[in-house]
Amino acid sequence: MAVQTLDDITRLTRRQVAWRTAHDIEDGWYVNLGIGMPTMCSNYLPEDREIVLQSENGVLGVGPNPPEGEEDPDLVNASKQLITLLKGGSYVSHVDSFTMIRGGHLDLALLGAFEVSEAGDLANWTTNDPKFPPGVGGAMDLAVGAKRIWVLTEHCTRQGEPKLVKACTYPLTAAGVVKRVYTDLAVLELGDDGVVVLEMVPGLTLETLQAVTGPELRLADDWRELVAPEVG
Amino acid sequence: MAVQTLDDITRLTRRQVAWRTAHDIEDGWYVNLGIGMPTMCSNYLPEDREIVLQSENGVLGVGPNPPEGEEDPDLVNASKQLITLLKGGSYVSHVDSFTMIRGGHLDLALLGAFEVSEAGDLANWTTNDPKFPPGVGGAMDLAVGAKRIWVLTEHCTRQGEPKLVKACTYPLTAAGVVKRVYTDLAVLELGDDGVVVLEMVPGLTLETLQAVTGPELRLADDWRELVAPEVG
Amino acid sequence: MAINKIVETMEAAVAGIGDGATVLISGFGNAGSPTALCHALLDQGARDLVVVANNAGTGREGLAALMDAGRVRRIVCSYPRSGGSVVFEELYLADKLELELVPQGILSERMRAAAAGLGAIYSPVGVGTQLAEGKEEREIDGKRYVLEKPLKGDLALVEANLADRWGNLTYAKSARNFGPVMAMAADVTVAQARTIVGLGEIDPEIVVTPGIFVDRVVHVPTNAGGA
Amino acid sequence: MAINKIVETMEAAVAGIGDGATVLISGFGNAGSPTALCHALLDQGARDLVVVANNAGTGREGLAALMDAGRVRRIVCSYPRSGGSVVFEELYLADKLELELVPQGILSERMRAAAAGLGAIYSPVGVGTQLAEGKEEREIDGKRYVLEKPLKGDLALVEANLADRWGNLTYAKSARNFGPVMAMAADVTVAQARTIVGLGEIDPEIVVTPGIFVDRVVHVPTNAGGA
Repeated sequence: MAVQTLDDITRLTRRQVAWRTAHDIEDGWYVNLGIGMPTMCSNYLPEDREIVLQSENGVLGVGPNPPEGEEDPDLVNASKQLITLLKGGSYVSHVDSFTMIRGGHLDLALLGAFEVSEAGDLANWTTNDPKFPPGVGGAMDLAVGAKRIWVLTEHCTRQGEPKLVKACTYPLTAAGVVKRVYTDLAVLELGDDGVVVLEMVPGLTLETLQAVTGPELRLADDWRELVAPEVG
Repeated sequence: MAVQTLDDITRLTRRQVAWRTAHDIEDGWYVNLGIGMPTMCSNYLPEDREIVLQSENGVLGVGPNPPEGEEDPDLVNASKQLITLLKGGSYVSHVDSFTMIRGGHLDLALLGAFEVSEAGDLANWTTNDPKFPPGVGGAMDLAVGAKRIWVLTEHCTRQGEPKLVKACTYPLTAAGVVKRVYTDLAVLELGDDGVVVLEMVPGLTLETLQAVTGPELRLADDWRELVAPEVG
Repeated sequence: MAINKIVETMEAAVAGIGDGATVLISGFGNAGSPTALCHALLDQGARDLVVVANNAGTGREGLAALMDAGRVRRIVCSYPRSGGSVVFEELYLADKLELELVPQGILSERMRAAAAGLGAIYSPVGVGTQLAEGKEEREIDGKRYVLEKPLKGDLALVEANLADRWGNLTYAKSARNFGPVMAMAADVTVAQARTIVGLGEIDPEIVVTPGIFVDRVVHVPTNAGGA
Repeated sequence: MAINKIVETMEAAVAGIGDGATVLISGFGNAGSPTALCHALLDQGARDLVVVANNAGTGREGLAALMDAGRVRRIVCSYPRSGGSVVFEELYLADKLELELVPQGILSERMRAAAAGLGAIYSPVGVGTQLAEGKEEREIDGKRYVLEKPLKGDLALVEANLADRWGNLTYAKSARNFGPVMAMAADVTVAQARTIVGLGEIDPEIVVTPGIFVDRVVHVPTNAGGA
């Protein structure tokens, strides 16, 4: 039997990673969604849960995208996308918004990453490429302030290199903060037991996943298949 | 001719001291009034000036006392007296109120005093008497935060001792902050030139005033009589 | 499921508070004092409390009742003695209550530091005075400051005007005072609200304390300045 | 006499700003950007400015226009590069603009520290990272913090919704963002307001920025998200 390669595997789409993550957000949580895949999670929150989304520019209770013709340029999220406000939502100043964030009042922040280390170190703000002026935004505040940090990311870079590494090579956003990583191949938990695989996409073996992952992986006893529906 | 004594002199009433002080508050100033004589100044603000009174519990734009029957227990000043709010006034949180105070946003704070030293040191919060539990309130914040500190006080203690002293004997509220003192005998300015008498009540001589004042006094070239009307 | 922070009884409002808790109690004099919640805490029975409040209670109601029953070990406040603070004065002079006196603006600023996740702040207030004794002092850009530590509550009790099931709050006039900062600075924040309204009935522009800072809301129809 | 902070011209709104001034400019992306005031500052002519803003402008309008005209020496911001930040990118890559990158929450927190008269704050953000290099680090109660200095403006330009002659302001939805803290943190604060109302027409409970923090108000009827 030939050795499995990733070419044999159907990866999740970015939307499916967002869908999968959204289903782990618990009822009643206050959650900040970072730019990119994290923001996409807002489309897939389970309807039987009331989850309050915070946007660091000063919106608590972010609602779905506005219907065409009802966009309001005064109502944007931190990605500068046009949004709506849920009933029960409120507008707050930037200082009060980051009081929520830094003061430990958010249950969860979902962030993107260039790299995550096995110790939970996060690098997501700069590659030190002189051609790209750096931008940090609220990432460092969120990374140290929220009660939980989960990362959504492709499992590998475009060059096929692992993004989950033994030690970050890019400048850190914060050390030891990431507790969970959702990728297009797996759901992984970072903790005292090292990196534990909770879920893998159908057909993927631990060996194949290990080959594109820096730290040593351990399969959870109760691991499951990571199956996501087609989501639009 | 007999030597003048204070018994020969008509002192200002507390209301007159408040009246006199109020007339030095400039148009457009933001002003905090401490407990006691300072609070009485609100009754004597010149009508041709728009002066915004701040109360540190969180009211900007304090108005006159409410008419009988229209008192609102939710609307009090820092002395816990029932007040009203002027048009243009607003309610703010305690933190925002002290942001105004500590951040140098008030033009003036009027305070009472146990003692004021010639260097402008202020002692107004405790006499260290074990029978009287100390209370500081907002005095220390106001003393270091407002752009100007003026003190309203009787010139002497009940025992006839000077309250304007060479060096404070009571615990300090703040060092070097008092710029002007309004008493029932005089208006005095504290500065690099020492203590300068700007005004004295009719008939009072510098010698008599000096006898009840700790630091050496100098009479301003343009000193005036301190005359206040009967005020109710 | 829906978020519903409204509890039906005073008992539920203060359930689970342990002995030794630090309790932030809003109000400036009577305005904004959560009197009913203080009595609920009295009934609940927690002892050895550290109370943070601007004043030390008046009469024998509310905070004063808690102190009178011997439940308060220490009070952190700016102005304990005022008209009617009889219980405080009795206990203090009998050496039965510890007092930590804090300049009023630093009282709220230290709570804000806790709310905002700061480790400490350099304050210009009280430098060189008796109240700064034992505190680290430092000169920054030519001015002297003292180091002040965050002040965090296990519990905050606040008095609000409107509230909804998400815990959004507004306040009534100067009864706002310490409510917003205390709500942000405690692990568990409980609001007694004069009126409960439906979700969405509070204009999102006028919410003063967003629900994220509030854990429980209980309806206490009248307050009338804390009385 | 009456307090009247309303000025009739854009010229009067930004009069007296000197070269080298530190200018706080509100807005998050386009929402809340005081575009008209930026153009007034361009016309006014001040040079060598230090600008504090969350983003570094988009297109060639507003803040971007100021930068494009070579008036900005240094920008202090959290997220300079975003859709349409063409002027910033040109200047930065040509080494014609200094960049001080600050974590977003610390940007507003440092301005708040200035507004509140604090000497410095210990922040948990960025500890051990490139952005904390050269900053004093300290352990407090088992957690590491970096010392952050206050960030004060000579001038703040903010975009408001309602304003009155005392300078009381409200904001429009998420256009609030940096307006309140910047208004508090500058020596001179100028607001462009979409609607000027009579004194007393803004409910005292919903004033977001009290007039004490505002020096001048100029009427700029439409904003439409900064465009």
